[in-house]
Amino acid sequence: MSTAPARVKTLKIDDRDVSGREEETILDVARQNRINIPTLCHVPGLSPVGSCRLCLVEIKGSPKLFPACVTLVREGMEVVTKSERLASYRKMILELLFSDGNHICAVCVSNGNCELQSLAQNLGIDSIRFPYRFPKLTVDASHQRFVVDHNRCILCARCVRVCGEVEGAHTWDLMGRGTSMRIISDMNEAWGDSETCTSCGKCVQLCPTGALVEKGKSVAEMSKKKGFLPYIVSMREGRR
Amino acid sequence: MTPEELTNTITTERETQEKFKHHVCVCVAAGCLSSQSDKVKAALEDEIKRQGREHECQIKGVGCMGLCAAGPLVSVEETGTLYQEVKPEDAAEVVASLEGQPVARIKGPSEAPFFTRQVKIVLENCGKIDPNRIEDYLLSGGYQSLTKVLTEMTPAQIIEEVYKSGLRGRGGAGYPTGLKWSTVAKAPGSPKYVICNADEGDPGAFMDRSVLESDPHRVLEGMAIAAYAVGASQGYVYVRAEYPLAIERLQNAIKQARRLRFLGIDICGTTFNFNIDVRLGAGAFVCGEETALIASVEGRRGNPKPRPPYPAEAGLWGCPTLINNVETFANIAPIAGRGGNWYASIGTEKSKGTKVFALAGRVANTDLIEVPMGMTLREIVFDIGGGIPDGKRLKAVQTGGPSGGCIPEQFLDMPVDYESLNKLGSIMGSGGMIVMDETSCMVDVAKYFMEFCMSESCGKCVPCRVGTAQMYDLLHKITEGKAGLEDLEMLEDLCDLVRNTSLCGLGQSAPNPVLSTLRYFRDEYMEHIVNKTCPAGICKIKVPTEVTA
Amino acid sequence: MWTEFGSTTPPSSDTRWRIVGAAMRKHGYRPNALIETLHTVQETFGYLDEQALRFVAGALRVPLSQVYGVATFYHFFNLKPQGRHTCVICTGTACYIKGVPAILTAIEETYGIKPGETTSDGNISLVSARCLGSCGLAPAAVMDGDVVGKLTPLETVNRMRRWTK
Amino acid sequence: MAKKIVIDPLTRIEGHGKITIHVGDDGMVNNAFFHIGQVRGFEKLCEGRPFYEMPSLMARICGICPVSHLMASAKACDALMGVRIPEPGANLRRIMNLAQIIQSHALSFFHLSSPDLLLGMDADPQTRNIFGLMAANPGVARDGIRLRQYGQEIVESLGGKRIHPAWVVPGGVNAPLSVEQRDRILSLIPEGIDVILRTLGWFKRGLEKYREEIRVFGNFPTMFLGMVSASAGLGFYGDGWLRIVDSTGNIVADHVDPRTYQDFLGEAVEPWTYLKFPYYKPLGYPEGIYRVGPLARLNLVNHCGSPLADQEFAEFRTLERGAVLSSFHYHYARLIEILFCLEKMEQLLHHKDILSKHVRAFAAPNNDEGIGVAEAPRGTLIHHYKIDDQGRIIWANLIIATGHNNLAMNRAVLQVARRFVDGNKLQEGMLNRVEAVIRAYDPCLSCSTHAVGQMPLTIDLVGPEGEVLDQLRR
Repeated sequence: MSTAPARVKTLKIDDRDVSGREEETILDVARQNRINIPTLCHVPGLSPVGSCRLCLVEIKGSPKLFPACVTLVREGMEVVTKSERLASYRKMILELLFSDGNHICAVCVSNGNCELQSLAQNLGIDSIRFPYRFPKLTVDASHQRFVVDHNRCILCARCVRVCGEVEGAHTWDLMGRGTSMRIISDMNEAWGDSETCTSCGKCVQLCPTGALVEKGKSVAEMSKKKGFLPYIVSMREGRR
Repeated sequence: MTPEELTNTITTERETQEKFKHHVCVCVAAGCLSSQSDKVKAALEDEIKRQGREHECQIKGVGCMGLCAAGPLVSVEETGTLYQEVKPEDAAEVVASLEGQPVARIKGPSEAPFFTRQVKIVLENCGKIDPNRIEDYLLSGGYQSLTKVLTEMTPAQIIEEVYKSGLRGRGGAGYPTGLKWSTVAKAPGSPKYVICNADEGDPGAFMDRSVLESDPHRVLEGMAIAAYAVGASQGYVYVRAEYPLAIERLQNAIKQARRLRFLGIDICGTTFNFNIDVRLGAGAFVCGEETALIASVEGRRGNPKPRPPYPAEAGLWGCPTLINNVETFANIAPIAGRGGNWYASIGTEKSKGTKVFALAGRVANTDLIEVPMGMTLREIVFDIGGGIPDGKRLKAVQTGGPSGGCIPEQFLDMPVDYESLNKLGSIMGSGGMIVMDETSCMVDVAKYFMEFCMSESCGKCVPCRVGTAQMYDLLHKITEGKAGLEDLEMLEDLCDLVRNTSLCGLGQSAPNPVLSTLRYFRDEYMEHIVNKTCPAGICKIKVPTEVTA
Repeated sequence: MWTEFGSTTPPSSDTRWRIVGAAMRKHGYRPNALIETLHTVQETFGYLDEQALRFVAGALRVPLSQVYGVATFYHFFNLKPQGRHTCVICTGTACYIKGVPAILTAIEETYGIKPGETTSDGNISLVSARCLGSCGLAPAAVMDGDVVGKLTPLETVNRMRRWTK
Repeated sequence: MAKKIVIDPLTRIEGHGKITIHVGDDGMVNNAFFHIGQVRGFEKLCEGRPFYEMPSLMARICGICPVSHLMASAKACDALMGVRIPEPGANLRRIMNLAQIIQSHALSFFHLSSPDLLLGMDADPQTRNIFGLMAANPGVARDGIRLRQYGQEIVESLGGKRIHPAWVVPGGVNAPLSVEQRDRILSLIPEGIDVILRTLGWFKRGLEKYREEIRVFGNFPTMFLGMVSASAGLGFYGDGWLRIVDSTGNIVADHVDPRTYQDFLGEAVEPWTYLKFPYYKPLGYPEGIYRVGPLARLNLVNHCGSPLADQEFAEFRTLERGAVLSSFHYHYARLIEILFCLEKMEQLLHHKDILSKHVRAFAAPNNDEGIGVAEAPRGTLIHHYKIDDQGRIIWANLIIATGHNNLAMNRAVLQVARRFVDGNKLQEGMLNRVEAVIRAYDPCLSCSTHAVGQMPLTIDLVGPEGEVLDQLRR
């Protein structure tokens, strides 16, 4: 790593003059300036994947859209995070997610503490225009402390990343592809039979929906703690 | 191998071959093999032995001659006679006629526009040389470009030649090859890698397969030149596991090239080192996407990553990586040998050189062809392809596979180049060209491609994973006659979403077959939706039984 | 079933493991040789069973879930044994346009199997391929390794009948 | 001329149902049926779900009595966990249950039935509803609306949400009661008692007007079934025992463990309705007819268990020598139960441990089968679950109050139709009485069919050949 001081870039986000270091993303700088850009797959401290596409923003001068979570700031860049076009895309993407799983908030343990739900509320989604696909998915409650409900999984892979990158167990991964993609523990066996799972619960706490939850939580009782991740990450950096 | 050694080897080979009075070539590429060309070859060999003419007749297994549908194909080098649909029983007659008149019964069309209108650069050796023998490749001028580049040119000079040639990536998007090379060359970091994308995933495309089966050394030579140009020492050919023959010949070619020091260390007597390994794909179309391909070469799930960073800067294992496809690399040796200006003299202003197409579907000659850029679709389909069989009318030509579109009859006179195809809502793609006549339902075709995209979607990003599934469901609903106009509106909205928000090229282009059929064949959609009929009679629409009052 | 992680000792005395071992050794037991190794396992054993996946995971030091994830991502890999005979039907565009749907319907009506399925007696597996690259011969199929082209529904089923005698 | 009269959709009841009245050539009623045309869905829906989601999931069966399902379901889950829940938790559940009975009974009596009682069975159907009542008798309408609000407000303040509270959980409740909550609820009770006493007053004074309806509104001998409290008083939370009495008021079975319901309750199926017919096994089908709900409960208990309600109870029991048989008196019993609920709630809120923080027991499932029983406003409610070794539901059976009353409702419809319906000159008021008897049972059809949502009901007039001659939809 070079020891040269990072260069600072100045840019505009939503017509506000802001600045960021050259290795920072649009999302980093926006958050520092309390500009809210929605995202479901991104968690600071985990490698970015750019898969949920909710953080897409416009950059003046380009017809393309850019994922704010992986696009680095550039000098003179003019970023638009809110527009009618973006709002309509974000809504449709959320509607697609709702149509693809079996998300019934009213009976969900994460009701009221769900990132998918609150994003939908923020974007004013009150109905889903796409037909529900009603995949027949299972609930795995074999783990002593946790449950995975594939019906509520949006495949953001936060669990996969935190387990591999932070806990180091790599119990989770994704199997299959396309609409048949699922999260799996070890060799697609019951979570409770996993020999690699340390039961640390990081995956559960980072899951944005009610897909990974603590056992025994009743409806709307599952609220998650996310503060541990920045803590672990900063403690590790401090130790270096 | 030094230039002197090379010359000696060629001379020896030429003398060996010239001992034969007759050279009979039997196609042993996959197309003809599937119609038992290997048995034909064996029968010819037996026949020659039987007649005791082993010393004057050579039977040579060669690569694809193009007319795959008419296989097995046999050609006689000296007379240029081409035989088609040859059976082992024909062997005696063919051998007997070597001195006299050709066997009229199985004689193929050697003077037809099919041959005369083509310009062969990539395919120049295909059907002429034995893909299993490096000597045959050397005799036809093989590895001379590499020798020349390594001994006479600097990396910057060869990049300049490629730049001048105007060659654009033959895998799909048509990115200028010279620019790509110079980016990798300039990128900081080492080692650098060269990858040949031979994961020809487009259904209806088999150009890369034919080249690998017929002339594998040409690809290796192109890769080695590229490696020299960008400063790489390791290369990979990422090839579909579904092409066992191509893999076998490729691996054989690598072994031979190593033996003669066209690969390995101290190549051509210089200090340049470059190795090539084969990596097998495993049935994932998305791995045609550069970042997904890299993930696959690294042994992981073929999930694409957002770009930037581009592979040219951070590719395989985070190192600068050059990725070109088979056809692009196959163009390199001729460009290096004859110069960029020569190549640029072929084709149109913005699309230089030639393009190989796999012409298939409802067309008389379903073949592999190579034509100069700018030839019109009409010339391709009607002159080279021989038109539509059974007196049917052409309806559309699909180019670019699942990422492309359907071009209707009224645009047949447009020149085929990157820009024109884009303007029509399609893409050049890797070169699949499927001809459709009135028996094809365009909604059904759109559904076919959407099914493809849906099941080939890696599933990583939401718009592609779920959007393609929803679009497929909607198209299915339309073909069942159950859709309303609001479904069409939803379909168009989804096209817009998936195209603009998907992570990689697969998703971004997945709506193209729908958009282009909607653009040119909207009336067919309306027939399904409003009148509940399928004009082509493909879709099984159940008419609800009338309820008698 | 738990193979000791990192162990390069094969799970059984089956001599075919030597082929797999050699393939891994050739790649220096590097984790990135996973796909190449899986190809070797499938070529050797016909499919990827759990035992093999666990062994490969351990020997290449790739997490179990990642091995499973890779094996299921690529459609070329089979996690179940295939039938004694295999019919690979090409569903490429050219073949589709020239009538593959009718061929698949005929096979389903005769043997009750769809692409990806094996007859209940384990005799025939039906597989669909994205494109065999034999578009000139459309509609095409690979029947027990032989490419056959210009098929009709009747001819396809007739060829398969020879396997059931 | 023979006819079949179909009332479809039935109005002012909860859910979707249909009544078919068959009339002969003479215009006389031959037969009558009460159908449910909706499929049961919930038992299938919950398969594969973790058991601790059941209370909230089951509460979705019904928008009117979600709390009853919460209670029965949570108790079934307690049984799966094998825990005895802390007493303060049980008391808090009881309070919520009582509040919900108040609001449900108020809805049934004031909103659905009092227009018939105050405006007359033959009044113009356009105004014979809560709005007409508001114009004609604003005091009563206001009382009804207020009383229902009390119930809703209490449920809401306890559970956080009016309709589908998630506060009741397996093992107890998920938050203790605050002082503010307790005081707020207590402050509502006196006015509620005023309202219900006032209502009882005018209702009893008006009974004379409905002598004929009382005589034929499902007035026939049946048994009565329900849970009684440990002291044989009213016990809605259902932790006492089951008692069954016959039409003369004699106890047929007592101290019955409700978990053995399968031993003495059978379920018969008829092809013309989705609603099953539970019957008392020892007597067989259809002789084993019994009734549940407010009327049944007051016929079963020795006393109510609160001072004012006990006075009213004593008066009620003088209506007849044995059990009170006329289904018209469901209304009467309902009002007394409201009074009891208010008083009982007050008692519980003054309990010394009511503010305790110890309101929930935690446990993994310890049994693979669990049964929970509660008295819903409409009668005994049974939830019965089986789970796999991971705690996922593999089987569920629900017996709902409206189901218990199915046989009795059918017989009541026939009785009323025979008395009032003349197929020769069909009048709206006749059909209204047919509906009114159904309303007396306050059936909850969304519950009993376990269909999601609520739909109305129709009446068909059917001739001997089965042809629909007339249809009534409003």
